[in-house]
Amino acid sequence: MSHASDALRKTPMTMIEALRSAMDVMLARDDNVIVYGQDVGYFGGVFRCTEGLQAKYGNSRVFDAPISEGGIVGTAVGMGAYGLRPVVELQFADYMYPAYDQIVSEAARLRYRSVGDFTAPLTIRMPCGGGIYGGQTHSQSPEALFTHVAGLRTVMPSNPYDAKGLLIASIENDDPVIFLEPKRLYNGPFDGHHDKPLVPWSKHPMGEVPEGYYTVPLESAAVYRAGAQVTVLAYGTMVFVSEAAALESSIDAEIIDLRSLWPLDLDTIVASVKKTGRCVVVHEATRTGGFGGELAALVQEHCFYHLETPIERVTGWDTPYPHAQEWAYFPGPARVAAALRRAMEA
Amino acid sequence: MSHASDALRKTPMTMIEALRSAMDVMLARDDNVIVYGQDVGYFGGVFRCTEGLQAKYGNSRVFDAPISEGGIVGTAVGMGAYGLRPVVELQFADYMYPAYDQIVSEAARLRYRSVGDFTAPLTIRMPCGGGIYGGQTHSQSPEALFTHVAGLRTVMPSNPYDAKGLLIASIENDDPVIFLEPKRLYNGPFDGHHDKPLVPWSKHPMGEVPEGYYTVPLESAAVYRAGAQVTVLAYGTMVFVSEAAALESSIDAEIIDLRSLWPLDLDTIVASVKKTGRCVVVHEATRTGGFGGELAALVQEHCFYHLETPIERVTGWDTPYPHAQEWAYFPGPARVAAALRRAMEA
Amino acid sequence: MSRSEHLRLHVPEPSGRPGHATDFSYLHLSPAGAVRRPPVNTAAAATADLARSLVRVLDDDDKAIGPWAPQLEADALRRGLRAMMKTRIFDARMLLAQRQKKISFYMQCLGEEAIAIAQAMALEPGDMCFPTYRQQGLLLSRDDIPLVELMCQLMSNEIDPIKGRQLPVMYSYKRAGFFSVSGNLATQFVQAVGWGMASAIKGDTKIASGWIGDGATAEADFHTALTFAHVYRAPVILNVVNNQWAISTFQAIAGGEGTTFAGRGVGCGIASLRVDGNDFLAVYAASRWAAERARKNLGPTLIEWVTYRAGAHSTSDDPSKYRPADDYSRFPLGDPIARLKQHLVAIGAWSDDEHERVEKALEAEIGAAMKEAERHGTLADGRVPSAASMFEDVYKDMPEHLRRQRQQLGV
Amino acid sequence: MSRSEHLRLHVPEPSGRPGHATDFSYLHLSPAGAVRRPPVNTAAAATADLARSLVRVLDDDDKAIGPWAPQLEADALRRGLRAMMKTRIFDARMLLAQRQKKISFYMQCLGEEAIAIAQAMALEPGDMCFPTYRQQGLLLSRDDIPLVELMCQLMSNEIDPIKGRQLPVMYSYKRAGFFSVSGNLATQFVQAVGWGMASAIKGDTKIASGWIGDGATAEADFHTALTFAHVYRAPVILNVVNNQWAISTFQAIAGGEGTTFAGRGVGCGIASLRVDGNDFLAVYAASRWAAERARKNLGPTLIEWVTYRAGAHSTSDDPSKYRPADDYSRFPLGDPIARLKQHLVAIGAWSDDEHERVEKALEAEIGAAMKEAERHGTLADGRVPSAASMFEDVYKDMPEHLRRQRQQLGV
Ligand SMILES: Cc1ncc(C[n+]2csc(CCOP(=O)(O)OP(=O)(O)O)c2C)c(N)n1
Ligand SMILES: Cc1ncc(C[n+]2csc(CCOP(=O)(O)OP(=O)(O)O)c2C)c(N)n1
Ligand SMILES: [Mg+2]
Ligand SMILES: [Mg+2]
Repeated sequence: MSHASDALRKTPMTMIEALRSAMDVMLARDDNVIVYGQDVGYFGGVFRCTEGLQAKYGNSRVFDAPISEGGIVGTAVGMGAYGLRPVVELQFADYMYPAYDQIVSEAARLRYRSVGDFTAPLTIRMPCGGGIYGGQTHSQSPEALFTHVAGLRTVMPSNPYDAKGLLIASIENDDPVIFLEPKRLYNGPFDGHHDKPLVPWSKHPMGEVPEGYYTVPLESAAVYRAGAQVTVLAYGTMVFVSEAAALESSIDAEIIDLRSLWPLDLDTIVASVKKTGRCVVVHEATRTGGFGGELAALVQEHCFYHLETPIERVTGWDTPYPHAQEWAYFPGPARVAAALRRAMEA
Repeated sequence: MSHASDALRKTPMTMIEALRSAMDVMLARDDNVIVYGQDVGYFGGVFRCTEGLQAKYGNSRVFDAPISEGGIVGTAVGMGAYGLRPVVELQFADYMYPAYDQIVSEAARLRYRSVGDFTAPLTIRMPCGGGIYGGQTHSQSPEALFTHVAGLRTVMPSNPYDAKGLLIASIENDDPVIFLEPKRLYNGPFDGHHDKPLVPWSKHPMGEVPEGYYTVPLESAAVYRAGAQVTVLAYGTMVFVSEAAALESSIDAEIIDLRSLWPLDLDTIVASVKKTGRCVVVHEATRTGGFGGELAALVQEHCFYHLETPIERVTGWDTPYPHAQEWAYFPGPARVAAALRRAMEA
Repeated sequence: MSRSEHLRLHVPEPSGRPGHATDFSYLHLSPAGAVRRPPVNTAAAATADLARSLVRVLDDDDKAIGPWAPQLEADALRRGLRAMMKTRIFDARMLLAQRQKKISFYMQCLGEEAIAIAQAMALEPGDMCFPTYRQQGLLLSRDDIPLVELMCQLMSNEIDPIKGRQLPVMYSYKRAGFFSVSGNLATQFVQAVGWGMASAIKGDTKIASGWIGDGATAEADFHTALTFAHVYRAPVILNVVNNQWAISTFQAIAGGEGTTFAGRGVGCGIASLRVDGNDFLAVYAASRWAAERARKNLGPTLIEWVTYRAGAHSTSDDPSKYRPADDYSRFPLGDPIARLKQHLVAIGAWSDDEHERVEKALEAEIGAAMKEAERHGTLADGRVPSAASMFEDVYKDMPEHLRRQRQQLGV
Repeated sequence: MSRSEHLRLHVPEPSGRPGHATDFSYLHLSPAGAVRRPPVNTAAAATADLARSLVRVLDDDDKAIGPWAPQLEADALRRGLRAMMKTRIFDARMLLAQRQKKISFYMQCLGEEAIAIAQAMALEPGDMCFPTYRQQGLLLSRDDIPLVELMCQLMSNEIDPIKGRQLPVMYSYKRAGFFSVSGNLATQFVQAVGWGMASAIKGDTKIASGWIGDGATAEADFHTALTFAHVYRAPVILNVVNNQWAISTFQAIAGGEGTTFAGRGVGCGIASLRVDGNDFLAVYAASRWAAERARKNLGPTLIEWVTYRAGAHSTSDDPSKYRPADDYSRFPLGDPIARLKQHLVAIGAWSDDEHERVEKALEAEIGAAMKEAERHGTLADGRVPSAASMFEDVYKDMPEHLRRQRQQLGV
């Protein structure tokens, strides 16, 4: 991780505070950064990520938008072409579909089709994932719908430190970045044991966040937990679920927190799988066509002769995200542990 | 393949004629079938797939729609809820994005969220794929954006016989079906040798099509070419490209034409790979996050201990589909043959 | 042309914020009885004035006046009043249940009860509504939907008719002409048009009614619905419930500044009305007018209902953070229940005593229903539909891969 | 209410079809000079009449009359005429090249030349247009864009400035205020609004101009653009080119029946005009009016340009299949080039001789440019940008996976 200064004072922050701090830092550093989205202005966002920013930077730099995800991204593409660096919020990742055309056909392709004449250096933030009884329209993890699109960067932090550093790096990046925020992690790490009390970020080392400017580089994964027996590829909430599964199964798993989903830090993955010879991929999204399929395909392409057992995928089921059966849907530690055990067999 | 009657007279048809014939048969058999889309009415569609149908069935059963893919699918969902069976055309798969919300959030989930109270038995036809110098907005293969969505069926025929039988099966199916038509195959099989003259369907056995009603069942793959050395998983245009590659490389490939991408006929795939021990996946879509990743993941999950070499993927590159460099982008026989050879190494 | 002026971004603001009372003059009201009522076969373009003014029937003396005053029997009015009261009491009871953690989430329609209920009375059996999450009045105005069943949906319990699949309030009642509520805003508006088109294609007589909030009109599907409804003259009522707010966002951010939502209809070639949504009689009369147009092949009608979201957006929201806490008490169109009640009293068809009696009876009925519903469990106590049922209804017939997944889950 | 009537689907039809001449009375024209010209600070709602009538300047005697007649020097008019002639000749030459298989596809703007060209003259350097594929006039009216460069784009050859990545006509010219043309309809309309918002956020003086066809107004992004433009009073001109057709689809299927596209603007709170798009002077005057509004922080203006797509939709289209082959000859607004020419002749500023001389010179210039461009190859002869360049510009910096893919391709 590249710090502007190690002397930066650190403070405990929730992921919400860390994200807000990232936007605050960038609004202050760069006049071309602006922030808008539904309810993000006066009110500060339904998850409070932009609280106070309008008061601080004025309502032509931080403002409410109509309920039109397509308009939010479409205007942002135009602003990007002008030279601004819009950071927009879509209220839930589940509501990104009306913006999908502007994201895929426009933001992702603008640089290419104009040979760099026009670019769309947007950051599109959206809370994703389940675990909050949100039902099928407040729980989705649509990352695979972005990783398939050439020209996009897709990022998902798992903790406040990374969230701030990655968000700053995303805002500074000249490509359009899809910034997925696992909302179940906003207030604390979550290992899938929904019946246990919430652990706040203040109790977790990654909840210590520098107050000023720093970045966590894109395209770089973190080895969240070193291990020898099996490689776990995870991101977002699943990092903590995997950690719990490793502990509970007493399998010495190496957990890689991908952080940048695409472009991907393949080297870190390949090095780990070549070492362990086993691999489990975990994500919350629907299984079929999920990003796990790509990861499994890549791992077998690059590590075929090192693999001892089939690559396991632990994912959400191929159903909409149900409301009442949330914990039967959510890929919790028991399911991950079972996959770790299967990966260790034979 | 299930024929209503083997006595049905067969006629040579292009894929366009076969598709038209499927709609004609279904418009005649079922009053609840209606057909609409951009330019499909008086004019008969930019690819002529609906030519003559408005004159035959009247303009409240076959009609033009505004240029609003979202409206076409959204109204179709409402019509489905009423009890109709709309068959809609999106002019190019590249233009499905404005309809994506209605497809994913509505058509695909309606049965689930209403416990079958309301359903959306739509068929959404769209021409896909390149090879016609269409540039980045007339060449896309977005199948992976549908196969990731629980509740959808995704189908892609590779020849007139299957096109008609699958389209009838799709229209009769009570789930929403995404029906992708490889436009490069509309008028003849195409093996990727763009400099050779067009071979018409009348010269191909699968261009012989029964005039009346029959179906090709969904969820069933076809072994397009039996072989012993390596299994090729392909669909649409890539079936013919793979055939050319097998011939040119003299590798005895078993080519499976998936036909139904999802839900998938996994048994046919697994049986073949267990037999050959090698597997090459071919698709025209962008590689990363493409349906090939899912196929590779599934094959290694189900055939790990039978695989001799890594599963190869031959795909479009991770760029938009360029206009002038079309043949460098298109996964042609040379690239497939190289993959077959790599799969045979070791 | 002078180029010296610097451009600036205009960001609309509400006239009130916490600590600063709202100036409601932005609403541009018309007096009761003042707006003309054209014949139903009037041309869309000729409704431009109706889309700017405000159809009202009940005047300040609780009388029903003017051309829009409907010929409704006192009995029907009493039924309407009772349905509004039932809805309000139901909402209050469910809010309590949410605070007691018996349901995970709730959305009330406080202050907007007249709209869904009077329109329900103006529709015919077989018509289909495509509601948002704030039209519970459509269901609560009926006698054939048991309260217990609604509550079981809200609690996602063992006998939840939609098997725990959806958030509370996302009901689906085909038999009551109530389309499955979507969490994605605006999508249903187009579907309503499609349903109406289907009815027309089949030569049927049933019409559709689509519902959308002021905020959600900014979504693409609003435009799409208007376009398709206009082009094919779909038999549909297009209801825009302008309750001034979309969560924390004032209606001007959806485009209400200096124009009306009804005006958008006229622009698209759709006959449009702007109506006092807190005036039960006006809602009934306008709905009836629109329904008749639809049934006579005269095409769609867009109606903007001017009302106020008196409560929080949902149980996750605290409106005192973004608007004056007492805003509703100043809203010039008052309370729909109080207004209809006063009218009934004024025409001698109701009394405070009767009102109190009905209120008590409804409270008891709803309380009893809740007790009964709770017997079947709540989300919190884990007595929810089976995990196995989660794999059903994704497709009509369960495909192999879902069977495998169900097996893997071991249920 | 009678329920006996059976519903039926209304599907709009054009008044003409092959073998049956069009009745153009559906257009509702106003006489030249008849429509008022309000001050630029007029309220959006007060433009309702302007959105229904038709602003025209050139009368049947080729005179410029009425309040919209602009004060343009003869020299400027001659420049406009020349640019229109150049565009038409360019189009004709490129159609020929397509038939000769030197370019893969082409789209002409025959009959619509006045719109882009007169508006280009009404804009200032630094303003940004977000065009569709039929505004080549914006480029051809300029002197700083070499014809050869345009032709190289059309031929996707070795020196195509956008490296063969896009279909012919999908130009991108930031330096000429011409945004990269998208193959996806309507997306650029919202982006224009965003660009205008950005200019306002920065306190700049530049304005945006968005372009869309009648057919594409049915797309969601049209509504979205209007909503955002209205809400934030974006400095943008929203141009709707109503050329009556969208491929084979008559404008009524996009919602033009019984209303106008300009009317949609008024409904959204946007000042709107409906203007004779084949009248160069009217186009210039209306564009100027809208630009001034934008520059004075008075917000967006929507202009519907009434015109006719005289040619085929594209080289893949044959319009005689769906409309009378001689339809254009009956179109009541005539030919923009002929009309401006006649006006110039009438005011003594032009002659048939001069006209012919310019025509010849332009033909020669364009012919020579084509020869020069062909020296750099064509798509058909394979002298196209390198395959390696296909992997560039996907991201700012090429990521590892694209390097690997490029290597795999062996280029
Ligand atoms: C596509 C989409 N975007 C955003 C949301 C989040 N959301 C839910 S309700 C709401 C406000 C809607 O306001 P309005 O349409 O005025 O209806 P009201 O709540 O006032 O009845 C928002 C933004 C959503 N559900 N769907
Ligand atoms: C999203 C999308 N849908 C469909 C198309 C296919 N298409 C290209 S041009 C066209 C007609 C557009 O008509 P109009 O907007 O009136 O413009 P005109 O061609 O008349 O200038 C259509 C349907 C497309 N390019 N993009
Ligand atoms: Mg509202
Ligand atoms: Mg047009």
